[in-house]
Amino acid sequence: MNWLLLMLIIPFAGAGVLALYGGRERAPEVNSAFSFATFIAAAMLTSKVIADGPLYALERQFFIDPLNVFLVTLTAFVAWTTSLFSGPYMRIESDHGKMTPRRMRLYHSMYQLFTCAMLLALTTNNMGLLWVAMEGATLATVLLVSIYRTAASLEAAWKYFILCGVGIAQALFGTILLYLAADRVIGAGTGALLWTNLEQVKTHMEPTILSLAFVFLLVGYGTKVGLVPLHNWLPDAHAEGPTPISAVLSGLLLNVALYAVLRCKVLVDGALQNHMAGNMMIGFGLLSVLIAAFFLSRQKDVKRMFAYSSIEHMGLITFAFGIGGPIANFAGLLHMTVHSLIKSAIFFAVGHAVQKAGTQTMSRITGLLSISPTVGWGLMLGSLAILGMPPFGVFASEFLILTTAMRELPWATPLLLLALGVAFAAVFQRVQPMVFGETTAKPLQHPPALIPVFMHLGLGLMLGLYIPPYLVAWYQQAARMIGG
Amino acid sequence: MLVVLTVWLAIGTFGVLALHRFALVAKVFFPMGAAASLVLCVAAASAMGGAAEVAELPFGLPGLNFHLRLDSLSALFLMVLGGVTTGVSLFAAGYFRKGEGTPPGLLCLQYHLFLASMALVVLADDAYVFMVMWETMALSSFFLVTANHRIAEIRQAGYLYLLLAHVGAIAILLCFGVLQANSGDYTFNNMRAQHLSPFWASIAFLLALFGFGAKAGILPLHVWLPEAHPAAPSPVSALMSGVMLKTAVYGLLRVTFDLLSVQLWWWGVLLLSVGLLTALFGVVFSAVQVDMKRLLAYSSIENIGLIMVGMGLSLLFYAYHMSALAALALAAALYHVASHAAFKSLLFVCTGSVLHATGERNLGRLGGLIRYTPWVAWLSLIGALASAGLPPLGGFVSEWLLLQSFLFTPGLPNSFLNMLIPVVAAAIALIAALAGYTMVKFFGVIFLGRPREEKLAQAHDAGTLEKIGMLWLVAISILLGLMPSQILKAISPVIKQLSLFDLSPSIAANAWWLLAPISVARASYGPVIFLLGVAASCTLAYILVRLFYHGRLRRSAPWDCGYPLQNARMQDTAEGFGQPIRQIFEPFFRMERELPSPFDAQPRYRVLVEDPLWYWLYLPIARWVERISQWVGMLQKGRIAVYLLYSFLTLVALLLMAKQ
Amino acid sequence: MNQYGMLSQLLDVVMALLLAPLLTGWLNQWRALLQNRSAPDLIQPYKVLHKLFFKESVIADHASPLFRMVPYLVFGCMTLASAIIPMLSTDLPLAPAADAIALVGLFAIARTFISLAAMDIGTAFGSLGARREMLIGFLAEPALLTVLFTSSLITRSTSLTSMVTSMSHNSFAIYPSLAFAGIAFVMVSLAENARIPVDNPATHLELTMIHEALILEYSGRHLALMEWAASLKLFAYSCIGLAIFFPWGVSTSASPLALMMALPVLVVKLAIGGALVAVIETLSAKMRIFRVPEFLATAFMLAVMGMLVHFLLGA
Amino acid sequence: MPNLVGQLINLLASILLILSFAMLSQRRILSLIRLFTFQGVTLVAATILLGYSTNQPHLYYSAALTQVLKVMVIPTLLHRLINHLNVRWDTETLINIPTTMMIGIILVIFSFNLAAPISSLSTSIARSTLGIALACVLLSFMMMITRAKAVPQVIGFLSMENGLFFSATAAVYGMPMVVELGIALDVLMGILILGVFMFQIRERFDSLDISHLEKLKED
Repeated sequence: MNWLLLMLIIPFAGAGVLALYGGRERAPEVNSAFSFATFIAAAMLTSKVIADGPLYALERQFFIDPLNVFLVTLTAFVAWTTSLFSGPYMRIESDHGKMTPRRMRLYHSMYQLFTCAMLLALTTNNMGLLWVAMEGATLATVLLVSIYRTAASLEAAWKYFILCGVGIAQALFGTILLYLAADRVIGAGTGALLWTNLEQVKTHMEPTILSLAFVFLLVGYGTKVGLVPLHNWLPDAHAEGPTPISAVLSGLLLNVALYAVLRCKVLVDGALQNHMAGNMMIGFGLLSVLIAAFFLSRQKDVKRMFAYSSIEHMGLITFAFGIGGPIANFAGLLHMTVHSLIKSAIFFAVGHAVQKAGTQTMSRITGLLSISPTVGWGLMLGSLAILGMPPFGVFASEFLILTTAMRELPWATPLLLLALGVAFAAVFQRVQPMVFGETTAKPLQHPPALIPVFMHLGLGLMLGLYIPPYLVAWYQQAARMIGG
Repeated sequence: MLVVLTVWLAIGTFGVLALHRFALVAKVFFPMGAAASLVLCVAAASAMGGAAEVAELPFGLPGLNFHLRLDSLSALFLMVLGGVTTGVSLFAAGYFRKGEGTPPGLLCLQYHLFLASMALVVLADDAYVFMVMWETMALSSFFLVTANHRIAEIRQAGYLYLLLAHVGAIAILLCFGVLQANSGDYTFNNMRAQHLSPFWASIAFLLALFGFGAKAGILPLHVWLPEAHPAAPSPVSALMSGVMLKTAVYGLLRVTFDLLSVQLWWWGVLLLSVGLLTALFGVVFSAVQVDMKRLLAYSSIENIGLIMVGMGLSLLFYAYHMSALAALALAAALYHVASHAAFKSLLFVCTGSVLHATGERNLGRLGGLIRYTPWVAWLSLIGALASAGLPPLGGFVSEWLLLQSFLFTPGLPNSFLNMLIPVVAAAIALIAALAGYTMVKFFGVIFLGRPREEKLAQAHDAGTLEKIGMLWLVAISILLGLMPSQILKAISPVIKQLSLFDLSPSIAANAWWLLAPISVARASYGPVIFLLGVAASCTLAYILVRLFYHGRLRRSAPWDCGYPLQNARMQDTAEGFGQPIRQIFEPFFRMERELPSPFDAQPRYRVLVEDPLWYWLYLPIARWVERISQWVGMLQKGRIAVYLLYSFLTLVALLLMAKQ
Repeated sequence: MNQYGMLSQLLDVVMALLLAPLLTGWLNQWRALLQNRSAPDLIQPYKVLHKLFFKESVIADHASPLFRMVPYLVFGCMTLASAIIPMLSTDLPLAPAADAIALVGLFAIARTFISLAAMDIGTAFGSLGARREMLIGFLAEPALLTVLFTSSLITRSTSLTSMVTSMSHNSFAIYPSLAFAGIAFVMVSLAENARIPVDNPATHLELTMIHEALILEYSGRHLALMEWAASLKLFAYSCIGLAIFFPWGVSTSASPLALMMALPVLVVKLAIGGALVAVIETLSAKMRIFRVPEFLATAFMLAVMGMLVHFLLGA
Repeated sequence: MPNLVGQLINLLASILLILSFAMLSQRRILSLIRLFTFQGVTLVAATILLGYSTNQPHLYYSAALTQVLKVMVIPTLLHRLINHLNVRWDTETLINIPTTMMIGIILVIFSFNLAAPISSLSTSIARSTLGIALACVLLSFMMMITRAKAVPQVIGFLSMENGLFFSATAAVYGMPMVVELGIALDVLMGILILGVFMFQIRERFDSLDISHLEKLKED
């Protein structure tokens, strides 16, 4: 059985089924079931990769290599846990009258479609299809962001749509240029867009074209990554959409976009034989970390704040890949993994906290620990983890990034020190009174699904202390592949 | 060693399982933890001087397991840790009460995690495990500090603490980044092998100084200390002050003496001056405090300053290859590490008992407790005397050694330094004397005189476990005071390891009761004889007075100077006791005073002494951050056209860049 | 160490204990003389001590054991101090137990306990005295240490006996640094021993008293011990000063003959010193309590200057 | 013959550019839609011409797809949309038209300059039009920036898509078919979603003026 195709088909089928029956009472469970099936397929796929190594499917149109295998598993996993969280969460939202059965239908269907698009983007070998899948993921999430139909959510979705649409159009132009360059070496046809083929001939491709192509691709996919100054859609979309969507946006979509950038970077580095791509990424990364840190220190809305935190972390990862080299790349990949685990866990906790307090304004959420210790500890530990407190995995990657930067780019380290300090001060100052102190929140009708929170935190903790050897092997191979 | 750590972690886990079963946690788990501490202390002592033991745990980053290494330096700090925590854990067993903040089981987890992480920091042999444990230590202690998180000040204190700890940790991390010299190998062994240029070595040193300084509380990174210590439960304050600050000392020692292959003389001068300023600042502020735990916190700052002075001096000598003197100064610093750990944790647990007995931290509402809580009072008297640096207790030995190392300065090759060092010695003398002042205030105002509040008469003495804990710490303090030559001989492997000079022959050359690090003719100190001398003359005087005269005694009301309306509130207050210091060191403080006028119907006097650094340094930084984030906020004004313009301009700019 | 050493040690202590009140009496005589008063008896202090020992001791109702303990402790400290200061001979078996720094520590213990005892009663005067005493202490102590540092830098030792030995056996040399140190030492001694201009040992005026405020609550044998300890302190300070600045005449061996020689020399030196103190006391006026820190800070500065001069001039 | 085709294609490219400029300066929504349709027609013509001259059948499919989507479906949808929403009125731009045009000219020069080295590398007979395609993309971008209403912004977006399509066709004779189909699907989905969206926006704000969409910001 071809697990890869199965993994893509299940969510697609799920989207269809849920488009019809997604408004029913048990739909959240069905949604989770589909996600779980996807995850099982992904897990089987992974185990096969562990056993047999990289593999291809459908005439090399799809492939699994060390760079995407862990992302695939991660995506399927987080999509599944988020669907677990989303069940009770959306039920409560319906009880509050924010969701109707029709909207539930749309929500569940788009959720599956979004998963499908992301998995497609990750597994496709075709740079053109990658673009299509990214666009598809955008469209699906636009609908998800606007699902409450409030003024704010519409505005957020509109901005999201326009900004990402324009961005992704740039990426298409970049892809065309890439094709143009490949055309000269490989010849026209589908083969010229296959990443594996491009990778083999990367040193022969025309540097002038590829440097321009990379600019378009970077600006295009970078918009989706949320790099400053292309990030403006991100906080709005995170804050106004349903929390499960914020979780997958932050945890998965940003990763996938960054993954696309990485794929392009490999080709460009091969063609250019200089550090242009890396330098641009360093610039974007630093700018994102710095600006996001200062943005963090002026937030009032909890989801918005964690959205900026995602920008900060994406900046850090981009910075790491910009530096390049085995250690920084390794750290970047690790950071991608851990960030998506932890950040989605935070959003789960935040989601319930917001429901309990009835507001997203942080100053009005207090004392979570006294009303629900699990939500409180989840939020507290998650925030500390995302701020780079060991023994969570974020620290491990920050450790590697900073120590490498200290010798590779010493001038950047004071900026990073400043940004991390400001970010810590900002986030922690706001999270602490939310968790500690006297409470104003009330209990919920449905028991919150907090197992995912601690599952994610547990994994994040594990990655800080122990990384499974095959994961290490993937990271190392991928890091070598990314080069730098 | 690892067994002890595992036991601690296991206790912590059990604690979580028994989340709300208070009796089990307090009466079983904490004493078990104390027993483990004792084992740790003994194990460390046996490892002292032996060959370094290495272990690798299958955790950590790929290619970088957790490397642990137990050498003499680690063993020394583990001994301090084990010794102090034995007492503090016993005390804690009796201290924690039901129903305050964090559930007891969780507290138990955090507490033992804190202990284990401190031990692992000291044992770490690669940068990663060091950093992980360093931050775990900060984190677990943060949760302990904020155990009673319903109080806003405590949250604020915890916040400040964790923030500074984190920023410091990043600096340490960057320091390791320099040390690994781009080799990608984070083991300490590799770092030792790297030869850094003086420039990079200096960067590493400065980063280490900043990072460890933030934890140790050197000026101007001390601000968290006087906030966090009062906020924390007393056993936790005791551990933080007594042990955790020492891990920062350990880190600085490890980096400068062990990992760095180059030492520059100006590092020593820098450390010396920073230490001196810190000590002076700490003691002056400590003298004017009215909150007993804040007073102790500032006193900790002072002592850390003294330790830094010793280290700085040692570094200076070391850089000039005067290893004998370097060894002496280092001995002073290390001795102070141990003695401060003992007496400061003792004092903190004593304040804990006072707090439990009275519910009061403000010196202005205490007094006369020696009559109600004699155990606590007499035991803390020992602590206070040690803290004041009086012979024959532990604090004096280290001050004595420190002053000796100053006085034995033979001409350094730098005439400026030759002038500087005696002045520093004089300043140290001043600091020591001020510490005495502070401790008289501390002890006198809390325990002596008449109770300033009615309710103090109901104060109860410490419980059995608490008493045992305190007695243990007192025993350590006394031992450190009376057995300096034994102890120095025991820790001489550490000194040898760092300064490459062995003090033990010159110590061993004398009788066991005599401490003479160079020779008897130059300087010597025999605390046992000293104590016996005083005790003998006291006893003799007592016996002779009884023999020749009598022992008749009559009690009556004290003399009121003809003013019968005097009451307990008219005793000198803590503010009053600090008044001369406020006057003499006025430029140090930022004061708000409210003086009564002669015409006031109800005269009020109020004085608020604040840390000026807060206003000179921290608030401006906060303001700048706020201002920058205002500017940054302008970037995002909600207009989609502007956002598109950003993308457009970015695109154009990058295209221009790519074209070149 | 030999039996002569033990003998000299014993002699040292006993002589200090016996002569200390005499020095106080001598000083009072001189003061009276200089102030045109008729002087009390030279042995008046002995009479006072005897009378006090004989009297019943009255203590406050709520005085703690600490309060009763302190006189003995202070007395013990002063006794030990006089045991380690080379007064007659430098061959003192106890001397290695405490060098100059430990000696200052010893004085500090005494001061600390006196202050604590004063605070124990909980009257306004006691704590006021304690505060003032500690104020003087924290300024005087570093100054005294610095003075001792200067001489120990010259003699390259902090052991008092070695200092005296090397000072008295060096060929006669003028140390400008010691001049500074000497002035500082005199100022510190005046302050520490509650003499004018810092304190007036003869009044009980609330606004100015320091030492008397501390021992206000003591009576009977306790007061006697305190007074005796105060005389001992004055004696010890004088001997330190003599040992450091005028070490000639102190015997370096413990042979009875040498000790016999040293005793008259010491008595003469003390007599001159006591008279000089009386002269200073008469010439200067009691200063306001707020000026005391300035006075002591000056002493401290002078001492530091002395040390710097030592480094500058190498002498 | 190839020469003539090349010239024709260059002509069509110039028409595209002129249309882009026209759209940049056009205030009326109806005219904008009309111009957009013309753009589509021009694209179709260029694609067919290229397909014919290079004998690449897949370009015909591509042309057909464009015809259906960009000449027929999308303009119809847009027409119905503005009829429903009743927004035929003039739109005001955020920057005045002459300034916009000036900037537009600078952009054109810039993109020619940028594309020149690449065009010389391409084997396509339409290679010299790459600069024009890039200019179209950037001009549409510009248009999106300067418009204050939702519908013109969307048209700008679609016109950018046209520019991209043209560049793909001109430079590399179109993308592989799978990709082409995917892109078309995405565009269609996008426009549908946009339509739904605009109704919702209209419903919420009683206007399609995007200045209403400025509530989410840092304050």
